[in-house]
Amino acid sequence: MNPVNYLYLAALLFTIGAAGVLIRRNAIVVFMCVELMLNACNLAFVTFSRMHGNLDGQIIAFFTMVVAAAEVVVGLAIIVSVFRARHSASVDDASLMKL
Amino acid sequence: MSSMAVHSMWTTAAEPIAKIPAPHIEYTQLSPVLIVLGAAIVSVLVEAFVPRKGRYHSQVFLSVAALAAAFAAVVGLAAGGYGSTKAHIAAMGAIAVDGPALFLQGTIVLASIVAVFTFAERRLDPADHGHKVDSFAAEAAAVPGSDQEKAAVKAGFTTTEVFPLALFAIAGMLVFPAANDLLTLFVALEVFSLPLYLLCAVARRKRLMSQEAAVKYFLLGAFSSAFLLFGIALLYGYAGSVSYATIARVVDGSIGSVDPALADTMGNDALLLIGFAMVLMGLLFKVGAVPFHMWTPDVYQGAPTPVTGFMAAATKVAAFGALLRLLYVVLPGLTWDWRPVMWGVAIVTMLGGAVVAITQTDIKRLLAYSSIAHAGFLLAGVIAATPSGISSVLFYLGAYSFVTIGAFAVVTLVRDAGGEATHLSKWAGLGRRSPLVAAVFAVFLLAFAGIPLTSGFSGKFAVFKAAADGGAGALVVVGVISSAIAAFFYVRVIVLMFFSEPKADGPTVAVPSVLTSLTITAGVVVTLVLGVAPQYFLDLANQASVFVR
Amino acid sequence: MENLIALLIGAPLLGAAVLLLGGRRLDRTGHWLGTLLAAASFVIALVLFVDMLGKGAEDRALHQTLFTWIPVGTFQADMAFQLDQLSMTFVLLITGVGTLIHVYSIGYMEHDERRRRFFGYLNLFVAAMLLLVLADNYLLLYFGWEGVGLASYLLIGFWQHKPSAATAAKKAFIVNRVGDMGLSIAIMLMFTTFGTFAFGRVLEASDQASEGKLTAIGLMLLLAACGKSAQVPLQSWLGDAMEGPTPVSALIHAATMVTAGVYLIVRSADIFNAAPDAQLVVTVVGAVTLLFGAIVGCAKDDIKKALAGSTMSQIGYMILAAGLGPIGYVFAIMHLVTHGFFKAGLFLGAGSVMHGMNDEVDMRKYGGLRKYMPVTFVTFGLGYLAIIGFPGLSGFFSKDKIIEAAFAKGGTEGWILGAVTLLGAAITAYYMTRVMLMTFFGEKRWQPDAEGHEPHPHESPKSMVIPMILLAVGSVGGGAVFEFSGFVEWLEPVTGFEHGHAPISAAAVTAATVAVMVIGVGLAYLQYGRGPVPVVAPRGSLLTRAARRDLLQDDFNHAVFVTGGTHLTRSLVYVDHSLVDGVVNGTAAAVGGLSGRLRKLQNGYARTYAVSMFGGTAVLIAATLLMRAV
Amino acid sequence: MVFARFEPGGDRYQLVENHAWIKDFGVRYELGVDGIGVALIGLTALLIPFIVLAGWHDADPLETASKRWRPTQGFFALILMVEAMVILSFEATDVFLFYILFEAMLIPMYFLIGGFGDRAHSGSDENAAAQRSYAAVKFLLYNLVGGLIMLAAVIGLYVVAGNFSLTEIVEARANGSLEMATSTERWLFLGFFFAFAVKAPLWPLHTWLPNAMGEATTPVAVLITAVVDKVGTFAMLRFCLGLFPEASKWATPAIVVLALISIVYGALVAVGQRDIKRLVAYASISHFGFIILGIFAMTTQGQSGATLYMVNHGVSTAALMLVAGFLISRRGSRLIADYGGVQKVAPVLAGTFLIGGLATLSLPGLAPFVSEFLVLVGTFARYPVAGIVATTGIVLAALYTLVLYQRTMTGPVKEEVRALPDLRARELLVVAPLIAVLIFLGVFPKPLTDVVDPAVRHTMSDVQQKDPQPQNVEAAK
Repeated sequence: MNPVNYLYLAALLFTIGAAGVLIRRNAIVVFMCVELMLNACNLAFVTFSRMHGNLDGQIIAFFTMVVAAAEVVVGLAIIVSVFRARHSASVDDASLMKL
Repeated sequence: MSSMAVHSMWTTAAEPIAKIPAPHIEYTQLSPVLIVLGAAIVSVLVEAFVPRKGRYHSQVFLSVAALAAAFAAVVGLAAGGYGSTKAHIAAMGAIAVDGPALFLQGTIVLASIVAVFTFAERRLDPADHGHKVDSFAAEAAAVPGSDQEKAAVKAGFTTTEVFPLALFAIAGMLVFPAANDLLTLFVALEVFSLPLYLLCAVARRKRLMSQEAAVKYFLLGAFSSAFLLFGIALLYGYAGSVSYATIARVVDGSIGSVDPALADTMGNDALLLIGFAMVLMGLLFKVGAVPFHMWTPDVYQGAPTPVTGFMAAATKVAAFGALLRLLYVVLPGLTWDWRPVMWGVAIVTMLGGAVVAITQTDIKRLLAYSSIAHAGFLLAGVIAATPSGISSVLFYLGAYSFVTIGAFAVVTLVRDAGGEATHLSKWAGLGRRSPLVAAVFAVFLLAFAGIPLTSGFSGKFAVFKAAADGGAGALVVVGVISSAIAAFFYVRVIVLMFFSEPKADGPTVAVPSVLTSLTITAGVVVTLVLGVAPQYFLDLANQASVFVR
Repeated sequence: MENLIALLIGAPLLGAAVLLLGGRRLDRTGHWLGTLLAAASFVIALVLFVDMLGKGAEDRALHQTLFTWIPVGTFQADMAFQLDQLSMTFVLLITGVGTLIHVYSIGYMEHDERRRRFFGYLNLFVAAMLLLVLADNYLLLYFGWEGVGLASYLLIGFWQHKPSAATAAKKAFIVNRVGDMGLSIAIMLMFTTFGTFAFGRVLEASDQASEGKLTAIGLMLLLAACGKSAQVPLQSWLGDAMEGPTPVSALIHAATMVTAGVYLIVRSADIFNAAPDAQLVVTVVGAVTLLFGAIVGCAKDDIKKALAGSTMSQIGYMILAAGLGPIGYVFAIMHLVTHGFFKAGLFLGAGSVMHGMNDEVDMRKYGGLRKYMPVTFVTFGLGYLAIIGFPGLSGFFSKDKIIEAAFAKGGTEGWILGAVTLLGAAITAYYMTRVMLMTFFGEKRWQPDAEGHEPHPHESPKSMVIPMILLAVGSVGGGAVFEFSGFVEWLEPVTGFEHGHAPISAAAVTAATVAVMVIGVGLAYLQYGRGPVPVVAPRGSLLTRAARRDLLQDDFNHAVFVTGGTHLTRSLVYVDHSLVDGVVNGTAAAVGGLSGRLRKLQNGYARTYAVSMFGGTAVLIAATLLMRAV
Repeated sequence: MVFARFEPGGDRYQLVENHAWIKDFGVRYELGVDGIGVALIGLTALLIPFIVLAGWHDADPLETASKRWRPTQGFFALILMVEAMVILSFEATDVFLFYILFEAMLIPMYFLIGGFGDRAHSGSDENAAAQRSYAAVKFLLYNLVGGLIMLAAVIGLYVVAGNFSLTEIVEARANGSLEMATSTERWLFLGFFFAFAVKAPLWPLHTWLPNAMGEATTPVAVLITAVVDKVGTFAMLRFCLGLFPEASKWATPAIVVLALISIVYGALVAVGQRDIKRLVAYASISHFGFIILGIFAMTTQGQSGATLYMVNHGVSTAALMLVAGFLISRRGSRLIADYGGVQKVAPVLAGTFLIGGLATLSLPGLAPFVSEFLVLVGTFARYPVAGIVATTGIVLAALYTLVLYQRTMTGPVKEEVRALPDLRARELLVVAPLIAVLIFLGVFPKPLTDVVDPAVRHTMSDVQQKDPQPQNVEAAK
C-alpha cells in the first residue's frame, strides 16, 4: 500500500497528541500525549526513510526513542515530586504564578 | 507510484552494505564541547564518590576549571583561524566550526562562568544549623515542609547536583549553535533543555513555585520539541536528508529535487514550508518570542534566581545562534518566505513584551518580559539577512547576556524573611538604603532601556542599523516605539528605588561573597566597556559573521 | 560741540545710577545731587542752544555717533545722536522744566523716606526723555521711548504700598506697550521698505516708497503716539496715572513725556506728508481726543484728574495740528512748549494746594483758598489764564494759531476741524474756570481728613514756590516770545512750513476764539461762581455721570480686555492641563490599560500557554504557505 | 579659553578635533565650534558657576528623616556632568556623538530633578515626592521618546549618507554628491526636529517643562531652561538646517505657526499661573517660541537674533529665576498669592527681581530686547503677518511680568513676609554679575554679534537662503 498513508497516520497521531496536551488536565496524561507526538514523528521518519530509500530516518527514529526515554526520566521525576508536594497531578492546580 | 518501484527501493536499501567507513572526528576542534561534557561526567562521578562535605568545593572548582579550559579552547581555535579561514564542518558534517559558532560558544562559556559563580554563592542566606546554604534545596526530592526535608536541612545537605546538571546544559548549548544537521540540533536541544527543567525545580525557598515552574517549563518544552521534531521529519521528507548543506542545496535546486515518489502525492514545497515553520516554532519557543513566550514569566519567576539568570542569558544566546544558522545556512533560498513571517513575529514580540511588562509587579517577571522584548529586538537584527545583521545580533547577544546575569545577581541580593524580596513594592527607596546596589541595578536597567554609553545602546543601535540597512525600516520604527514603551517601566523601577520613601518593613540587602560580587562587577564592567568603547568587540563580531556552508 | 550731546544725556543718567545704586548713605544729599545734575544738563543745553543760534539756519543740526549698537547683516543700528532745532526745543523744555520740578520736589517730597530713589527715577526719566528726542534713528528713539515708559511706571507706582498706585503704574505700562507695538511694527516696516531706520535716510527715501506702505507706517506711528500721548483709544491710563506724586504728574504727564507722541509725528513729517490718509486719521484722533479730554475734564472733582483731562485735550490740539501737515507742525510744537509751561505750572499749583490741604484732592472740599495761599493762587491763576487762551498770554497765541490752521485745512474737513477746535476752546475755558472757582473762591468747604486733622492751609516752602513763579512767568510770556521771536523760522528747516489760507480771516478766528472763551468762562461762573458748591457731587446729568467715569471707556476696557482676558487665560490654563497634557497622559493610560488586559492572558494554566503555542504554530504555518501562495 | 582661541573671521569650524571612535558605526569623536557654538558655550560656562553658587545650600541634608538621602557633593557632581555634556554637544560635529550626548545628558538631569526637589512645595512630603518623581519621569520620558525617534532618524541618515560627520554630509549635499529623495529627507528632518522640539520645547510638546521647573530646585530649573534646553534650539539651527535644507524650507510654514502659537499661548497661560516658577516656565515657552521663529525665519537677522536670544534668554531667565528662588526659599512657598509688599521689606531683592522681569519683557537697554527685536525684524522681513502676531508677544510679556511683580512685590505688606531678610552677600554675588551682563549686552552687543554673524551666514548659505531685499531698493533696480 502507498506509504504516504503512513504519513497521514503520523500526522493524525501527532494531532491527537497535540489535542491531548491541550485538553487533558492530568500531568501524566499530558506527558503521555507528548510521547505520542514524538512517536508520530518517529513514524513519519521511518516512512520518509522508506520513501527516500535511505536509512537516516530510521536512525533518527532510534535517537528520538532515546531522547524520549530521557525525557520520561526527567519528566516523571518532576511530576512525581510535584504530586507528592500537592497530592494532585492536575496541571491546572499548578497555577500559583500568573498575570 | 507503483508498489513495484517501492519494492525495488526497499531491496536496494536492504542490500548488505560492504563496509561502514569509520567516522572521522576532529577532536581538537570539538574540544570546547568535549571538555565540558567530560567535566560533566566527572562531576557526576564526584557526586557518586566524593564525601558530602567535599562535594561543594570540588564541584565548584571542577566546573569553573572546566569552563575556563573550554574558553581557552575556544580562544585557541579562534586564534587558530577556525573562525575565519579554516572554518569547516567537523564530525562528519554534524558540527560546524566557524566564526559564529566559536563566538557564541565563547559568549556562552563566559556567561556560564559568571552564572556558576552565582550558583555557588553561599553568603546570602544566614547559615542554617551551622551550615552555609546556597539558593538550592537541601534535598530536592524531599516533599516541601516534610520531616525528611527538615532532616536534610539539619544534616546540611545541599543539592550539589546542580553543577553537573549545569555542565550538561552548557555542553548542549555549546553544540546547539554549532549543530550542522537537524538531528544534532534536536539532540543538543534536549541535552540542554532537560537539565534546565530539573534546575528550575530545586529552589531552596518557595519550592512549590519552583516545582510548578519546572512542570510548566517541562511540559511546554516537550510540547515544543515535539513540534520541532515533526518539523525535522517533514524537512527530512522534503530533502531526504537532515544535513543543513544538503537541504540548502535541495532548496536552491542545485541538486536534484525531492524523490518523485513524493512529488506526485503532495506539493513538496508544502513539506518544506510546514516543516520549516515547525522547526522555527521550536526555536522561537526557546528564544521566548511571542506567541511562544508564555512560559517565560512563570519559569523565570519560579526558578531559583541564579538559574533564571543562567537560562535568560545562555539559552537565548544558544537559541539565537541556532536560529541564525538555520535561517542563513539552510534556508537562504527561502528568505522571501520566512522574512515576512519573521517580521510579524518580531513586531508582536517587541510590542507584546514591552506593553505587558508595564503592569508587572514582580521584578523577576518584569525582567522576563523585558527579555521577551529584547528577543524582539534581536529578531529585528536576524531579519536583516545581511552579514552586518549577523554580527549585530552576535554583539547584542554578548552585551545582553552579561547585563541579564548581572541584573538577576542583584535580584538575589535584595532579601527579606521569605528569601528574595522580588515584589516591586519592596524595592521602594532602595536607593536611600543602599545606594551602591541601587546604582548598579540602575546601570543595568539603563542598559536594558538602551541609554547611550551603555552596552544596551550599542547593541540596539547595531541591530537597528543592520535592520535599516537590510531594508526593514518599519521594524526599526516599531522597535523605537517599543523601546520608548519599555523605557517607561525601567524608569519606573529607578523612580521606585531612588525617589520614593523606603518602607518600614523594607528588605535588607545581603552582603554577597566575592563570587556574586565578581559576577555583578563583571556585568557592570562589560556593560560600560561595551557602551563606551565597543569597537573591539564589534570587530570580533564582524570577523565572526561568516557561516560555513 | 557735538561731543556735548552725550554729556547732555550722561549727566542725568549718571545721577540716576549713583542715586539708585548709592544706597542709604546718599539719603541726605541725594536730592541735591539729582537736582544739580538736571541743572547741569540744562546748562549744557543752553550752551548748545547759544552755539546753535550762532549758526546759519541750514547747518544747525549736530550729529554725534558713539558706536554701532546692533550690527547684524544689513541691519545697522547706531548709538548716534542728532541735535537739530526740533530736538533743541525739546531739550530746553525737558531740562528746563525738569530742573524746576526737581527743585520743587525737594520741598514736596521732603517727608518721604524714599526721596533719594524718587530723584533717581526723575533723573532716569530726564535721561531717557533726552535720549528719545536726541536719537538719530527710530530704534534708538524706541530705546528712549520705552525708557520714559519705565520711568513713568516707576514714578506712577512710586507709592507702591497703595494698591491703586501699583495698578495704575501697571496699567500705564501695558497700555503704552500696545502703542510700542505700533512703533516696533513701524520700524520693521521701515527696515523692510527702506533697509534702514535712521531718520535721515528714511525721510529722504520716503518719496520712493509706495503710498500704501507709507500710510501703514504712518498709522503704526500714530498708534505709538496714541499710547504715549494718551490719545483715544489708548488714553485710559492717564487719569489713573495721577496716582503718582504731583511733580511726576507735572513733569511726565503734563509737560514732557506725554508730548512725545507729537514729537514722533512731527519728526516723521515727511512720511505723513506723503500719506494723506494717515494724516487725516491723525487729525481725527486729535479732534476726538480734544473733545473727549475736555468733557472728562468738566466732570472730575479730583483736581488732578480734571487737569489730566485737560492735558489730554490740549495734546489733542497738538496732534490735530500735527495732522494738518506743514501748516500745523510748527504750531503743534509751539503749543506743546507753551502747554509745557502752563500745565506744569497748574500741576505744581495743584500740588501746592494738596500740600496745604493734607493731600486732599477733591475740589469740593476746597474753596476760598486764595487768602491762605496767595502765591499759589496767583501763579495758578496765570496758568489758568494762559490755558484758556486769555489774549496776550502764551496759550492764546499757540491755540489761536492751531484753530486758524484747522480752518486752513480747507474743505469740509477744515470747517469741521475748526469748529471742533473752537468748541474745545470753549469747554477748556469752562472746566478751567470751574477748577479755579471751586478751589480758590467761594466759602471754605474743608473736611477733616481720615485721621481727623483739620487742614491748615498755608503757603508752600520756597523750594516749591520759586519754580511755580518761574513757570508762571513762562506761561505768561512764552507765547509772545515765540510769536515775535520767529519760532516758525527757527523750526522751519526741520519740519517745513507753509502758510495756511483759512477761508475766514485770521482776525475773525481770533475774535471767535476770544468769544467762545468768554462764553465758557461765563457758563462756569453762572454754575459755580454764584451759588455755593455742594460738598457731595450732585447726581448730575447722564453725560456728567458718564464723563465722571471717563465716558465709560474704562468700563469697556475692563469688560472686554480684563474680564475677557482673564477668562481666556483661565480656559487656556485648563486646556493646557487637560487637553495638551491630557492627550499624552491619555496615551500612557491607554497603553497601561492594554497592558493590563493582555496581562490577563497569562492565567497560569499550562494548557492555555500550550494553546497559544499551538495557535501560534498554526498561524506560522498558514503565513508561510500564504507567502508562497502570493 | 575657547574664546581666546576662536577668531570670528576664521573658518567655519575652528579648534577642530577628530578621532575615530566607533569605526564600525562610522562614528567619530569629532569636535569643532562655530560662532553659534562659541556663544552658547560661553553662556554655559558663564551660568554654571552662578547656578552652583546659587544652589550652595539646596542640597544640604535636611533634618527630617524622609529626606535623609541628599548627598550634597552628588548634586554638584551631577550639575558639572551636565555642563560637560552640554558643552560637548555644542561642539560635536558628528551626528552620532551629538546624539549620544543629547541622550546621555538626560540621566543626570533626571536625577537632579527627581533627587533634589524644591523644598518649597505645597502639601505633605509624600505628596511632594510624588509630584517630583512625576515631573522627573515626565521629563525623562518626553525627552527619551523624542530621542528614540531621533535615533530612528539618525540610523536612517546613516543608511542614506553612509557616515555621521556633519561637515562631510553638508559638503556632500552642497556639491550634490549626496542625493536625498525628497520624502526621505522630510522624514529624517521630522525625526530630528521632533526630538529638538521636545527639548526646546515647542507647543504642543511643552508640558513637561512647567512640571520639571516647578518641582526642581531653582538652580536646576535654571539649568534646564537656561542651558539644557538651548541644546534643542541650537541643534535645530545646526543639524536640522544644516543637514536637511530642503526639508527645512518645506516645513518652515508649519513650524512658524507652531512657534507663533507657543509665543502667544505660552504668554497667556503664564498670565494665568498661580505658581511663580511655573509662570516663569511658561514665559520661557513663549520665549522659545521666539527663538524657533527666528531660526526658521531664514534671515540673517532672524537667526542671529535667535542665537543672541538663546544667550540672552539664558542670562535673563537665570537672573529672574534665581531671585525668585531666593524669595521662595525665604518664604517657603511658590504661590504668588502668598506674597505681597515684599518691595517694602526687601528693596534690593525686589529691585533685582524687577530688573530680571524687565529683561524678560525685553525692555530696550537690556540684552533680550536686542535679540527679540532682531527676531521680529527678521521674521517680519519674510513673513509680515507672523511678525505682527509675534509682536503681540511683547504686550503679553509686559502683562505677565508686571502682574507678577505687582502681586508679589507691591501693595500692603503681608504678615508672613514682614520678616523676610533682604538679599545676602552670596545671593547678591550671584545676581549682580548677571544683571551687569544683561545691561552690557543690551547696550553693546557687538562683541556677541561679531562672533555669531559669520556662523549664521554659513547656515544661511547651507539652506541657500538670501535676505529679502528692501522693497523700494528692488523698485529702484
